[in-house]
Amino acid sequence: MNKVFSSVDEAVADVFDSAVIMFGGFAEVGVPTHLIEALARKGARNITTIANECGVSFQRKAVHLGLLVGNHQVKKMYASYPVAASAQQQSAFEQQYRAGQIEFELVPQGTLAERIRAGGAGIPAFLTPTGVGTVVEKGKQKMTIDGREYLLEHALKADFAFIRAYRADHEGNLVYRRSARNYNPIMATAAKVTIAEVEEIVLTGELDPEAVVTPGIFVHRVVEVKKR
Amino acid sequence: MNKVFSSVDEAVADVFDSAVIMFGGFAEVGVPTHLIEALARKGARNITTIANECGVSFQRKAVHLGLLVGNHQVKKMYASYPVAASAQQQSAFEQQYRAGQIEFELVPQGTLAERIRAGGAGIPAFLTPTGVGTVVEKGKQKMTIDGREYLLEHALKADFAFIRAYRADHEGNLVYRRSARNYNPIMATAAKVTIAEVEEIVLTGELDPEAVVTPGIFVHRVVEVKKR
Amino acid sequence: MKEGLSRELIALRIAKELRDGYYVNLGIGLPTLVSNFLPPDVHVTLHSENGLLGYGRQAEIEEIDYDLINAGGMYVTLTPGACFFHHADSFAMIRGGHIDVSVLGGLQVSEKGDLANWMVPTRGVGSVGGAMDLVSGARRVIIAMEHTTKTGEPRIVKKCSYPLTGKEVVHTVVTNLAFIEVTRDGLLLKEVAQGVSPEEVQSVTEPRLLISPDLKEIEL
Amino acid sequence: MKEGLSRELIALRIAKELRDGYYVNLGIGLPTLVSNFLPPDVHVTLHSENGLLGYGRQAEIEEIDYDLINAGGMYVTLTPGACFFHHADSFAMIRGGHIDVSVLGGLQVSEKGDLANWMVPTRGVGSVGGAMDLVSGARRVIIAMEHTTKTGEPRIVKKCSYPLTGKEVVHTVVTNLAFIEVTRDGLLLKEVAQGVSPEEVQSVTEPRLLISPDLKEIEL
Repeated sequence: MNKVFSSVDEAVADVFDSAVIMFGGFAEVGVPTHLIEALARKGARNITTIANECGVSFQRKAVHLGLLVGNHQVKKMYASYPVAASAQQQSAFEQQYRAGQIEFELVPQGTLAERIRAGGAGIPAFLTPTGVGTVVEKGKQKMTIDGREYLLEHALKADFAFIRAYRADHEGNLVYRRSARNYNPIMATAAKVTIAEVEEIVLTGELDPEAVVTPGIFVHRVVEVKKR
Repeated sequence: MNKVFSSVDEAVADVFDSAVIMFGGFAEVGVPTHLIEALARKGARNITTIANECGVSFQRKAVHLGLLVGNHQVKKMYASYPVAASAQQQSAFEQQYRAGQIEFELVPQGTLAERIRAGGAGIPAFLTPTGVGTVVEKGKQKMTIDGREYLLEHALKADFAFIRAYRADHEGNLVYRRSARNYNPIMATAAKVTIAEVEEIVLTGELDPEAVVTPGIFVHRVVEVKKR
Repeated sequence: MKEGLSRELIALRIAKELRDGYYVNLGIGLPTLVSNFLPPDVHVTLHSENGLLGYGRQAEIEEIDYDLINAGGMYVTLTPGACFFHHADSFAMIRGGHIDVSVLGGLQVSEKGDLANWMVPTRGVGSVGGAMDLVSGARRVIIAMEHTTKTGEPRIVKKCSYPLTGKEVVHTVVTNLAFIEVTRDGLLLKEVAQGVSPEEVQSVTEPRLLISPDLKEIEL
Repeated sequence: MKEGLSRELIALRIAKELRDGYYVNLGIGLPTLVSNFLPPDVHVTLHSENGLLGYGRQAEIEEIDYDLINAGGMYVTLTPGACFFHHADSFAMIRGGHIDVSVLGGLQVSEKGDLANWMVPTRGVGSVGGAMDLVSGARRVIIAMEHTTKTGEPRIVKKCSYPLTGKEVVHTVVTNLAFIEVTRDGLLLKEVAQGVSPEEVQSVTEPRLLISPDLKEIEL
């Protein structure tokens, strides 16, 4: 049972057209940039993405998920933060969304995180107060408990999770650095195949058992990438 | 804002009659024994307990929750593992249960853990496949999603959580040892007042921020007890 | 119309609402400034949606750790006792009622306490981020905003025309002109900026304001 | 009735079902023995409900750590790569379908794959522990039990008379007499213990067994 892959290209080689993929990261931190670039090179199409954002552009150059959107590899996106606050510079996503070329579902950030956790935890749906009385409740079942209204939100699962961590051992146990943890540990639990790019692969036994954040049971492939 | 208490008796002094209390621990490990003994000394009555077990007896001597049951301080118990496998030596709980002196709700272990987590996470209810078609489904709403049946299970919350940890800092951040973690971190999140007995209180800043298991936001009182 | 308080002074007024031991989430923009004005004897712990409790001031260039940002994307420092957790645990804190105060910016607040703060309808797409979770989960929601739009339209309205962030979720609004509590009976004007009269506040506020019998000037 | 396999040999047969890389949960009693019989080239990681992945053999007296038990209450050792997590995360692994195989003891198994294993009705109270979660969450559920009760009554029945642990959850039953798969069409007898005929197995089994065309002796 070998989880260590020698390149990101090898690690994403079996990603298929129409796959549903989760991408860790929040803003610029904890994003699996090498895996995203590998997927851009590989070129699978009609991807559905589940991530906090929809990709950004810097000086008109798309990066991260923006790379996949710019390549027209993406069919649908789930996100809590699809566009930058300023409407000045439009991302590839915003352009395609306005042109009706890409589907989008807005998910409040906490609901997004909880739907992903639920997907990994075998909870098909849960109730949350978030979004009651807003556009988010559209089409969703409502239930009242102790006089308060809640939305029934459904689990999110994926074919692949692309995540980034700090260190992995050969069993796939992971630790993260600082706020680069964010969505990565929960996405690791919610995909059929979880692929982690990490800064360093260490020998099994070198990670402190008390401090492992993602148990190896959730991780199927690890690949070492150079520190950004 | 001082969270450090000088004695377990002081830490439980305001526990009131009819309080709902969560107790960490699994079998003999990670049990807040000093807090339980303090509550036995204090003597609040009509307590509802939420814990994995209902207390045990060794050589006819009740310990842990058994102490409170033996004192007739307990009105109702939630547990997944109420009695030992062998029916030979009856616990205080089993005697009182047979005599109709104590209420009991059987909760499957994973459902118990998830109901506690939900209580702490502001999720009033969730769906689970566990218990469908068994006595556990009695009185519960069922929902079918993608052709599979699920039970709607409701969050559990408490007035107090009595937990045990290894080390605390002055902010109430906690770390645990080995399998003594068990229910303690989730119970910490689900109570109005969380009281942690710990083996050592260290200065704030001494715990590794990457390895804190229970953030201090969930912990209201910490008290150092001697290592068992 | 009078200018009233600067952004810094709005932040200063809000800082006075924070008590020793509070866990607080500060939104992007003006709310972020609140942390600069805490009295020295008040120890407040800052929560950030991206899985961080106990962050401190913005990092100087030489202190920057590229893995350490707050939810506003700013490189920050840590305070002693800080810790990290994943996104689901972070929003469990929020949704579970563990955050004492959430300070957010606003586009509109209604007289019932509805909040709109995530999308200008003309754009057609907006980023809600964690705002909907914060308003439904935090124990107290304080909105920091300018009293009117740039063109002088009231932001405190009978009914929000912008898409809502939450319904009946706001407890307090602090603007450049006034400190207002949302009560069961309506909006209660409790404090006005120096040199601003209640009538002047009412003139740029759509719903009828209740005037507190203890109305006073905002103390800074 | 013939005795068939010992408890150890039942465990040995089950061990052959485990593949390299599997994550496995072993119940109390006979299932615990399975870990003693893994081939050396098969690396299996053991999960314990109380928040532990990667435990090893039982601890010798001098190795005991009083904070380190498995869900059966045994003091255990750790293997390299072990880690700890809390109870909700532990059952997220189970319920979320991350455990490849759960091996549990049984009191009764029905022809539809219903399992009863947590309560003898005469006692009136029983400890379900994590069994209901394991049977509804693990990818494959293998039941290890004696083929009959001490008084010779079948444990493999048309309909369980004991309170259920789960409905239609069992994939495989391994007893002292037989290896049986629960299929859509009914119970499929695939292997029999040495010296035991299919007719003998049927005679102590309440529902009608389908006999595999590839029926063979249990290899040990």
